[in-house]
Amino acid sequence: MAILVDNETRLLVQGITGREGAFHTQRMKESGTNVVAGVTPGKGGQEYEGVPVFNTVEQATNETGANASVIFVPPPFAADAIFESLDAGMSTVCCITEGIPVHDMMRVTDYLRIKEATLIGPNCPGVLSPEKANVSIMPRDIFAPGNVGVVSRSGTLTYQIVNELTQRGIGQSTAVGIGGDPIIGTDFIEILSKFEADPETECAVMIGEIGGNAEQLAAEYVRSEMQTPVVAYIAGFTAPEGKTMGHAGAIVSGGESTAEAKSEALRAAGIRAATNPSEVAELVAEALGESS
Amino acid sequence: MAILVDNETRLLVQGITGREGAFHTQRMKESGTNVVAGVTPGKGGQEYEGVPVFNTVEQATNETGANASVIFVPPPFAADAIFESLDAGMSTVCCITEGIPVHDMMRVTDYLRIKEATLIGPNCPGVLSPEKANVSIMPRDIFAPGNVGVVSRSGTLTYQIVNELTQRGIGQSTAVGIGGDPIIGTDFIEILSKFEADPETECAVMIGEIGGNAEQLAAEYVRSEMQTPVVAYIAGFTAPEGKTMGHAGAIVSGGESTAEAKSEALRAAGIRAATNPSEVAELVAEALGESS
Amino acid sequence: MDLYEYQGKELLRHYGLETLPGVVAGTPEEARRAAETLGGTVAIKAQVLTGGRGKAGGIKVVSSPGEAEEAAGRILGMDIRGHTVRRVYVEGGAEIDREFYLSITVDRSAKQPLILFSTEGGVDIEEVAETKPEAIVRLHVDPLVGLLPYQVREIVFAAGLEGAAAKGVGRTLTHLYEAFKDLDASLVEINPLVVTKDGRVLTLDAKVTVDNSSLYRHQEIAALHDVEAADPQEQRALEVGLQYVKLDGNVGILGNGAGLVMSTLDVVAQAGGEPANFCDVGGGADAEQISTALDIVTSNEQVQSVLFNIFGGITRGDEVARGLLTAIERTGITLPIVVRLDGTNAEEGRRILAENTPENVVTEETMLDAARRAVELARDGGR
Amino acid sequence: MDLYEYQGKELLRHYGLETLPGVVAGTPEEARRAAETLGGTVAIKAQVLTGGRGKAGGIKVVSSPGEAEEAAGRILGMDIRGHTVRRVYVEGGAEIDREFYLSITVDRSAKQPLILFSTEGGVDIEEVAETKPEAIVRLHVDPLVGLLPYQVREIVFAAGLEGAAAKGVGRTLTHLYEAFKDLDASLVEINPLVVTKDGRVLTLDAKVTVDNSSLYRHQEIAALHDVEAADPQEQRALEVGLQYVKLDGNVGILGNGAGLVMSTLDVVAQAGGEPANFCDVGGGADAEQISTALDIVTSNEQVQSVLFNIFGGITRGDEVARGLLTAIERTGITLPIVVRLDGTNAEEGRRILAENTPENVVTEETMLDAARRAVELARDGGR
Repeated sequence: MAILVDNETRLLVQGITGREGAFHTQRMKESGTNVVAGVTPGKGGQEYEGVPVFNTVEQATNETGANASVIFVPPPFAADAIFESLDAGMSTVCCITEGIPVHDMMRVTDYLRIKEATLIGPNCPGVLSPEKANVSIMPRDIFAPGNVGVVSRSGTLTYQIVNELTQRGIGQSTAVGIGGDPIIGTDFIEILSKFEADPETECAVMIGEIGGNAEQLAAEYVRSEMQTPVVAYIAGFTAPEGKTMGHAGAIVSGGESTAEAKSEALRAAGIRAATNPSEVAELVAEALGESS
Repeated sequence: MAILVDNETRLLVQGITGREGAFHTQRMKESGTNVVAGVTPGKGGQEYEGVPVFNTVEQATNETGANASVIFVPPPFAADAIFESLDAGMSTVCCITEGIPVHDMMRVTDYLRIKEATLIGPNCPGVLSPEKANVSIMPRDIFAPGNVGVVSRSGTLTYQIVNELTQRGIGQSTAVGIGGDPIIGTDFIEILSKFEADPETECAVMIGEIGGNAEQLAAEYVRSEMQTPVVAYIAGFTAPEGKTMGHAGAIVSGGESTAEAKSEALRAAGIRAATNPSEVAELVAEALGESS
Repeated sequence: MDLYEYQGKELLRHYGLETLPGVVAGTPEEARRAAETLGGTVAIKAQVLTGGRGKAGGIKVVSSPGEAEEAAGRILGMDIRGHTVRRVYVEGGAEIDREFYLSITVDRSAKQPLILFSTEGGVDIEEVAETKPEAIVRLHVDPLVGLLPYQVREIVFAAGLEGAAAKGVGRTLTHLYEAFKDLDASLVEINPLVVTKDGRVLTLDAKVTVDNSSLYRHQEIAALHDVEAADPQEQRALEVGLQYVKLDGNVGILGNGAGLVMSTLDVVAQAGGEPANFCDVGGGADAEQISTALDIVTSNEQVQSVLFNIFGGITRGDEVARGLLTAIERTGITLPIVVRLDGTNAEEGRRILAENTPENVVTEETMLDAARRAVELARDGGR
Repeated sequence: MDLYEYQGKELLRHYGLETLPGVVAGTPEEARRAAETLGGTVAIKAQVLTGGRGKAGGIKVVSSPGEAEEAAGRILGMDIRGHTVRRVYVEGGAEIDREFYLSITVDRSAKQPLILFSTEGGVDIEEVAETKPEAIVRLHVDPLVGLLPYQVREIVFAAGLEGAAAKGVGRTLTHLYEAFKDLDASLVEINPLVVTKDGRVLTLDAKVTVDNSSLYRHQEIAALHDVEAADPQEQRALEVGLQYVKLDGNVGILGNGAGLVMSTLDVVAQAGGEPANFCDVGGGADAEQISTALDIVTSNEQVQSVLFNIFGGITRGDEVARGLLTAIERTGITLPIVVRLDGTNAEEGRRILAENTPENVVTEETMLDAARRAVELARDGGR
């Protein structure tokens, strides 16, 4: 098993004829992903890399049975693309696009509450279940199939850590990049709960960073709800404080959003917290050893 | 048992100090309803008929534990009052107000999808569970406790039929006036499903009228999902056709919205359909006789 | 509230919809001058709050001011489905390439706005809906989210449009949705929406219905209400918050609540009678309203008896009884009135009536009995 | 993008918020003239994109044009938390009765706008939040529904306001939410919002931050970007779509993705080094961007070695390698550069580097090794 995407995934690529869309469609296909359709308004009827292109997601879904989509359209049109996928009944929507206005995303996530879909991102690397489906821009060569679930706010840091895992002979069930934007579709907790429910996932890795309090909330969730061991890593111990105007931000987060504060919260919740990417792989090996 | 309102109901009256609000608060209290709070912005701190008045629903709920509300505020402010009750966590919201703009109600019912509350109305007589709770403007004297659930689009016609039932010695579990407006919070089907789930309700009476196709949809639901016998009555066999401009309405309803068409759909679904209010009581007696 | 074509177009223009130039005319002479001003071929279109004017001869295309005057002379005063034509709209011409149907209405079941679009415009769209339903694209809009760009594209692509026509129709739909929302419309319908040979997208006809309940926040639209076009009795009823409808029989019906009134009509018919009219006094009617309602119902000369059927919820029996007595006293009505009173404060109402019963008033216990009695009395001739 | 007080107020005025009259001045002479025009008591307020200017002496209340000139002379050129004051805002006075705190921001966890209101305005609100949290009213707004009238009432009643002040604060909140939404703001903060003795509700200070991602649809706001106030290197990086931050150590860091860059900083610190700066080339960086990034990082005189840490996703290893070679060629950089390349097309990238390795470039297999090597080289002194 895996979470979110697997052998049943019938993928649709929104923005398939754009530069990034085209490049990654090819790579996702090479990873064995079942890419059934592409959408670019006005280019319906064409074919791209053997994938039929449609004008609208609805049309593409009706004709190909697509059940997941990945979005590469430019920021001004990306929220609309997400709405389109949600309304067409996709179960997983993965938005790679970086730079979507925060207010657009608040509207999208509000709407998401009445949908049963999972939105990953935006501004994320996507989701990859090794040797099952690659709905991402992640470099597939660093992955290996296995039992560790990875969830991360950061793209390249995920690659770094997955790479360390694979080099140690530890494979992954699914890796999910949830994205680093202020407003994202799916938070740590939702992904962790999916890993918890996945019989194949024997250990979860959570990769966080400074800012917000998502890691603290996740720590509380892990403590109270999870049986699966969790290894965490937080980046940004030496990063300079972000400059934000006004006081509202500090009042809202209601606590420290530093890497120290986050690591402390993780440890207090009994989570193994690594201090650098290489240590993550060590702690995972340790956790897997204990649990087996 | 009963549906929607019962002995556990702790009622809040929005617009308690207005003419209608005041009159019916008194009557609801006289029916033994546990009216715990009233809300009229700017009159917080006062008392009305022994009921404490608050400025906001949230405040009222926090201090009195109200779990249901009934709304008597004027049309321009009624949608806002519904939002306020929904956000304060009411499980049942009953909006008596007539004349709320349709676009306001579309926004409300859209929002309702993310809430677990049941909105009854607007432009409805409310909900009454005899000798348990009266969250309505219905004349309680005509009711008697019993096992027949009544659901109706029409206010006065409900009274007429409940009266006939009571005079025949047939009591009611709960009577629900869902309202006659184009956009209402709760349709026949949702109420019928509650009656179906209520062990006390042994027969359901559905009172419809011309316009729309809610009765046909309900008939289909009764046919496929309900064990409880249903008796129906549709008013408007001799009513003149409503004048509507344009063709969109006819295309949307996609079929006849006449009383004949509705009655036919009901009979085709195996529902006992009465031709006048008195016959309803006869058919209910028949249905109860069969089921017992 | 239904708007005339010219009023609807005026409103839609504010939202960016393109129409042809046009002038309203109340006389043939005005129509001639309008045609002179507009120049070239013009259409003379009857302004009535109903459909089917084309088939009824309410639209003529003419090519000179003289013909315009003549056509207007024929159309003005015409009766179209019970509506008298009192104004025509004189509108410029266009070279039409394609015709579409576009509307937005409120879908009661889905509780959302519904867009209907068809490339089979300009014809009987209800027939298209029946015989060729796939020719009509249906699209719901989430009222909180609003119309999304992808939805506009869905319509445009489904219609097989490209280039300027696609852009124009897309823009029209976007603007029409804004209008629908801002105006609190329950219907905006454009049939036909046309693409001209020079690529413009024009609103050739417009039906706009604004939700009556929203008129308090649309004073400028409320002011458009055409008092002259309304039935004088219906108008009088409306002004005091009552609903009155004229029918063809001889039993006048007064009741509270649409459902009970409709049911009363049915029961009267089952008793072998025919309703002459009905007046719904609604919820919370007071003595003054009851009095006016009785006055309106009995002002119809065909009425031979009145059936007064009240089941009180908000409406209180005592006020009903007082209203009835006041009305009888004021108007000196001698027609037989059958009263059936139940519900809130009914007992007190019945007591008031019993103490002061005028000769022409009889009371009945049940709705069925009251209907039978009223039908009987009407048959005997009340006047 | 952060806006200066005077810019924020200008925008908020368009939404109906009331402010005092004010004039921006770049010189003491301009401040004197502004004070003459405004008359009476005026405040001279440093315009800087940071908080705490009051404590730093950046605000002076004066009662004559001469004093205004003198105060402006002292404030202009002042350094407030690393920001040089280049403009002051000369603002009229008011008789303050009460002070409130009002802000709307984006709550990441709730994914909704959050309104914060406190009657304890004009003071250190973060301290209030810690010591007296019940003094701050918090209210989320559903972004699709928008701010509802009942929510405005909740704020107003919670503040214990009545009469004109209640109306004024309510109206201010309603307008502020409109502004927040329309302007794509991530923060609008008014501290203090004051009620004057004559009952007016005034925005006395305004902090407005507009979401950078939305600037494409707010050209007029984007144009307010103060190029002068930005670090020249940061500015240069921004112009080509890179993020650059200056720090204090001696290892220059180049990486892709905020997470990997932050982790690189941490690992460098763990290896006993200190980052001099960092540049995030983001996703999909091409040869041109890599080249500019290297140029910017090495332009810092403190940099003794460069750590080049790329793990390719969208960023492709071959382009990175080519960018690096181009940059070295163009700039003639001789500083030691430690390269660690992994991910998409990394193999090809490593091949390109291996074929053309300049003398000062060394490659390492792992991030940890690369960090250690860079720290070592920096310690040895690269320049």
